[in-house]
Amino acid sequence: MIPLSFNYKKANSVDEALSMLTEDSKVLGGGHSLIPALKLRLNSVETLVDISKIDAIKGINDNEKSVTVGGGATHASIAANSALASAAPMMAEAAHTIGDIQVRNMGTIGGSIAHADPAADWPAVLLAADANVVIKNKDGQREVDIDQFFTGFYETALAEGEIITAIRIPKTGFNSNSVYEKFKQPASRFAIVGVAACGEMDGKTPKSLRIGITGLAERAFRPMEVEKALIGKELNEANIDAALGNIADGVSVMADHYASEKYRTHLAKVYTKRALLRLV
Amino acid sequence: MLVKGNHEFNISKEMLWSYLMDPEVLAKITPGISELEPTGEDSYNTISNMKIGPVKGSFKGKLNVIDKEEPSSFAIDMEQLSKIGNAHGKISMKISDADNGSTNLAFNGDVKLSGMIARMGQRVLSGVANLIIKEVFASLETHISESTA
Amino acid sequence: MKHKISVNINGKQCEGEVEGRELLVNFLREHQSLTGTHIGCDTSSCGACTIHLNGAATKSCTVLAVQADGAEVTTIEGMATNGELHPLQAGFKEEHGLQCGFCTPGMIMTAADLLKNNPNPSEHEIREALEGNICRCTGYHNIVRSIQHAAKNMNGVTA
Amino acid sequence: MTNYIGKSVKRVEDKRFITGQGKYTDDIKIPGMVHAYILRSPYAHAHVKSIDTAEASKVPGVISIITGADIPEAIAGVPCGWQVDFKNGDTMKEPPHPLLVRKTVRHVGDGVVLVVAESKAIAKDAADMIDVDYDVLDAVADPKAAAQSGAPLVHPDAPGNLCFDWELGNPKEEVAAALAGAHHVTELDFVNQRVIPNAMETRGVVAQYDTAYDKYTIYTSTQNPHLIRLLMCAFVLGIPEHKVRVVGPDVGGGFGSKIFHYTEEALLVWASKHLNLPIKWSSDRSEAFLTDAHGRDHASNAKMGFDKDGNIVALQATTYANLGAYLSTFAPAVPTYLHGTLMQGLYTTPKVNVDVKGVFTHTNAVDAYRGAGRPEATYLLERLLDLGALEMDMDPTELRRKNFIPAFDGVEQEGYQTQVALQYDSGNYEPVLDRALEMVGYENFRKEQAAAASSNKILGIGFSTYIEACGIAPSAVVGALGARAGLFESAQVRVQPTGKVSVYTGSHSHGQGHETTFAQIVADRMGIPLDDVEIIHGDSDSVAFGMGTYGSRSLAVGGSAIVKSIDKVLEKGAKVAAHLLESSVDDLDYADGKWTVKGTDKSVSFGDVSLTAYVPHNYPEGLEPGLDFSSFYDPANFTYPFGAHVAIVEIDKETGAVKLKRFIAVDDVGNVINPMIVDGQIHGGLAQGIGQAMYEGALFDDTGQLINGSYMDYCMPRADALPSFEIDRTVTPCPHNPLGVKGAGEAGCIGSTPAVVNAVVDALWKAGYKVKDVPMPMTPERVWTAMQG
Repeated sequence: MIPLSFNYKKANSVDEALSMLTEDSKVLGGGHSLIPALKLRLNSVETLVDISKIDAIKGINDNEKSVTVGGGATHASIAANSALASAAPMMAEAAHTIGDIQVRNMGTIGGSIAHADPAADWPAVLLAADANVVIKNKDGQREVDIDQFFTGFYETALAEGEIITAIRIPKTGFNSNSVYEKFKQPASRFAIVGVAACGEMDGKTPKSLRIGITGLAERAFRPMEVEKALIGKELNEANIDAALGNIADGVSVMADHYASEKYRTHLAKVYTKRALLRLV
Repeated sequence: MLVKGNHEFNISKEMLWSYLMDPEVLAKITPGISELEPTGEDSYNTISNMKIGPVKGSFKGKLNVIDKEEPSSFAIDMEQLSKIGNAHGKISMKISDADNGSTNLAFNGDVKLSGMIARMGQRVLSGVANLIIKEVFASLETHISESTA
Repeated sequence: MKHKISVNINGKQCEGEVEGRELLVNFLREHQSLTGTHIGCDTSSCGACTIHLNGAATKSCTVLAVQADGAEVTTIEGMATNGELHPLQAGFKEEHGLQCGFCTPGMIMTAADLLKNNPNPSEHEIREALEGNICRCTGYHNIVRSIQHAAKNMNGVTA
Repeated sequence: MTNYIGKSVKRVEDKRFITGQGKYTDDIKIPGMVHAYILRSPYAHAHVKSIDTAEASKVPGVISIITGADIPEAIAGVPCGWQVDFKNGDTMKEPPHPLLVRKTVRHVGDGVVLVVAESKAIAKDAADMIDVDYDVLDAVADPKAAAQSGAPLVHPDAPGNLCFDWELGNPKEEVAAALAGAHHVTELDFVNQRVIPNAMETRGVVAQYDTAYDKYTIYTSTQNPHLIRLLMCAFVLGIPEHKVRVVGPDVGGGFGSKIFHYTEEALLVWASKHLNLPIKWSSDRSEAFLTDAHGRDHASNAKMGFDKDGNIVALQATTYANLGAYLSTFAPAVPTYLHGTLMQGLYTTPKVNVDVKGVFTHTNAVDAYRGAGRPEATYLLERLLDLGALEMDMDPTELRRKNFIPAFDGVEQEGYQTQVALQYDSGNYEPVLDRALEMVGYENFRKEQAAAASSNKILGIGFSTYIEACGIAPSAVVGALGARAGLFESAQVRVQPTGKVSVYTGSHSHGQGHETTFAQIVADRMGIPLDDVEIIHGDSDSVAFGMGTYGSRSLAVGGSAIVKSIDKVLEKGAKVAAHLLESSVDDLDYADGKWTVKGTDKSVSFGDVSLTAYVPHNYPEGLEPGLDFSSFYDPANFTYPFGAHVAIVEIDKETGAVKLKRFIAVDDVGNVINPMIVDGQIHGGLAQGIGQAMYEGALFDDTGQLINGSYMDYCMPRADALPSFEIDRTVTPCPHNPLGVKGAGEAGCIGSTPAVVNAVVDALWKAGYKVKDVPMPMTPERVWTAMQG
């Protein structure tokens, strides 16, 4: 397996990378989504701009109000980070479930969310975390609210010629009480359903609640009605069951030979319930 | 890959029919099509570029409009070939009256995939189908609103 | 266009000229004749090609050779030192952790990464750590034993 | 005294594998070697209208582009090595299998164009530029659908897509009558789904033609070098066998899929002479999914009748077996003589009838995969037994005990004659079940299960007591059953002058550890150190002949051939020793590597005798010099391992996810030479059998596309999916081979699959769901759906 020919360009800084990007180029981060597609020749590219050597975007910085995770931070480094472990424990929990050791050592969070695979783990987690995506382009820098970031099937708010340099995870009462529950497709290790949940609790009752679901639909999303129905209500089986009825409202549920629409939807309910019960 | 969907348009059946029978419109609303070259009545050669998530391919193919029953139904018979795989399929279109004077377009078909995309793409096929349907309706809406504006 | 690269492989500086699209695993196998690193799949799933890139277990089929420019690479050929088997290599032999041997180099390289970060893994942790490596011969039973054997020896306790 | 036999000697072959020095086919480089890529059909059924190679041939580095039309008509397709006849005596349909298609492609992956270039990347780049114009035709992938009238035909001369329609056992009417009179009949429709062997090393071939010697050398990842040579020379290319060297170097697993003679082997050999260049082809994994022979793929209906005490009164099994588009080397044997003959199981069933239709479909070939036919038979029997027990509210272990064939050793008591052609060699079935139950803690488990029945995690236990026929050989028997080759084995024991021993075996090791096990036998029998023995295999230029490794035959047949040669060496050695000791052969004892005159301390060592044989200055008159013997061993019967497997599962009621909590296997594989290696074989077999039950299965759509053709979709068990196995064994020696061994390679795979499915059905049934079957692989969704009623 060998890709079609392309030009390889190594960038030493984000600015250099931005200057190298052209219409038919792609950014090479960890490469664990892109390289397999290129090898199978399901995808081809004229120029590959390698940002995997830019140290400036690999770090994880603990700031006063947020933890800033570099776009080039690997899943492994996120899993091992102590600041995130206390600010948003679901980050480490989710990181541990991505791919395998080797994939976690190379794959990056920025690459993953730019790719926006509908069954990837990070989108669900970042939606729950109320993260912000820091994006650089030739004109400067912008921040996109995660709720506006995943726009469709493999589609994001990232425009051509832009690079994700960081993700900000706010330090909040809800993020510090957060979990990730995943039902794995056993061959690919992607999520058939993955549910990230976080909430600031008053006893057994959430004062705030955010849920991110991946794998179920063509993009990761927040089941807003479920969140709304449960804020201020005790998180017990009966209340959760009552709230889960419309978990898939407004999204088109995916199906494959591992999980039909009906079963996937059922799994989403089971896993959301499991995640929510762990918040208590 | 089952392709099924419907959408209501705020124009008459006849208007919708005439849009759909216009090769230029057809080219515009079919995802990825960059060229639609008539080869006979209701027959076209097509060139299209698809870029969905990790997959990108250039397809060459044929598209025939068949089983025409003006203004209520027709079908598209198509064959799209590429190095990453091929798509053969027939999609039936039904145009019917809906409430408040609008018109319903329903389509239903099965697109058979072969080659690498058939082997590798199963995990996300239903997403692809939904995306294509969405794009078709959205571009048709855009076209209608542009031409009626 | 060809790229000149220089990679430290198993402690030795190796130079080469590669196309941008060339994969690290091909560079190792074809240019350097280090055929101990194997190719078992096309989808980064099987782990047969696992090597260490700057000390971390990595699937060399999913890294471009040019990306390894300036890096340190360890392959299965570099695991034994001065003719002395690495404890994992010894463990695999001692506990019959291999049959056809094809997945073995990748298994050993992944296990080495595990033991570096977790010198005393439980059986459960070992099995989880191997999720990126497929073996079709052993049913993993003796691979787990082999890694346990090595862990004991590396911690200074004889198995 | 034995120093090695019965001991877990560490493997001598491991050193090269753990240090990265194994030499697999893709590791082989020959100076001047070029690379091949095969452009394959994306369609399951189509006519090739035209092939345009103009652009491709302009790619720098392309050496040659070859289509089916370029291959001489005189070159036949690859042949089938086994003939099965219709019930009415007609010969099976045997359509040609060309090296590259000329007109019609019959499965996705059928080879259309061979591109040879300076590198694989260039060959692939060029192949991407070839335009093949296809006329796409309707296809059929399912064996039952293919047998219906009106189904698209795979071959015009095989009406109804029927390759053969075959029957074995008691007359159908007798079986039907017995079933009609039964107290209870358990009936199930089964799909034993298609699985993909997925040896971790994909197949590859390196072919070289040497003009100086007019000789071909072929490296191929095969289990069976001599048979490949024979088939290729005699039936495909018509090249002289003595001018062809076939080497099966280190081979990264086979599991059956590398037994067969594949088109790529003959194609590369032909092209290497045609272009006068050494050529390598190595399969990508995506390509392997489409071109390696697959396994299983049966659709069956079976009925088992019981009397009111639970005694089995009759069994009727009807099967549609998918053979794929072309007949692979052993394909017809698998659903017939390796399947129908096992339908007696280890029970005294008085009436058995098996009806099998072999069906062509537009899919790649189906042939032997670990167990080959025996897992399918065992699955059917053991599922019916456990289900019958549930339906009759009997204990599944008691039901089995009631029906076990009583113990027989094959010496004092005769072998057991079944209703389906076989005579079992020796068997003692209760002890394996007893031991398994003891290991499980059966009574305790049933209590735990009852306690968990109303919880969210329900428990189940499943049993499988199996027998298999392996040590695939007796030439006369397999010949009568349709094999077109003898299935003996050869061995040469060549003693070097210094007493070191080189052993040439026709068996082939691709993970089984022959280099160790065989050396243990030689070292023990000859009383010499293990280090003094070298086992050589896999090279047709060194090994006289061989029938390869499959059907758990290496030790029982190949090992026995070695024993025969050792006996000859020692017999001649004794003559030399007698001469040196000035004694008579009858007065000598041989032990610990020396001949001793009985009752004295006068002795001569094996090394001295060896040297004398090659430096025969002081030598028995009339005796030839040298110490080197070949043997061909053709056994009297198959061997019949058996065992009891038990699975314990936990099902998450909310999701249907099944967790295999424990797996207990007690097997009887006869005498054991190396327990460590036998355990390893059992472990590996279990993983594959469990894999079929829980994870694996090729999926074809209705146009014949394989839709899960990568490791992202086709799931094999990974380490975190399996428990540590709990295994033990009993020993019932095989009475008819000198080692008393039966074979261990397939046992794990044969027994385990039904045990796991039975455990899931047991869990559901005992928790109140009257579910008779969950189709394999038992994905969470399938289990969950079964619970929804």
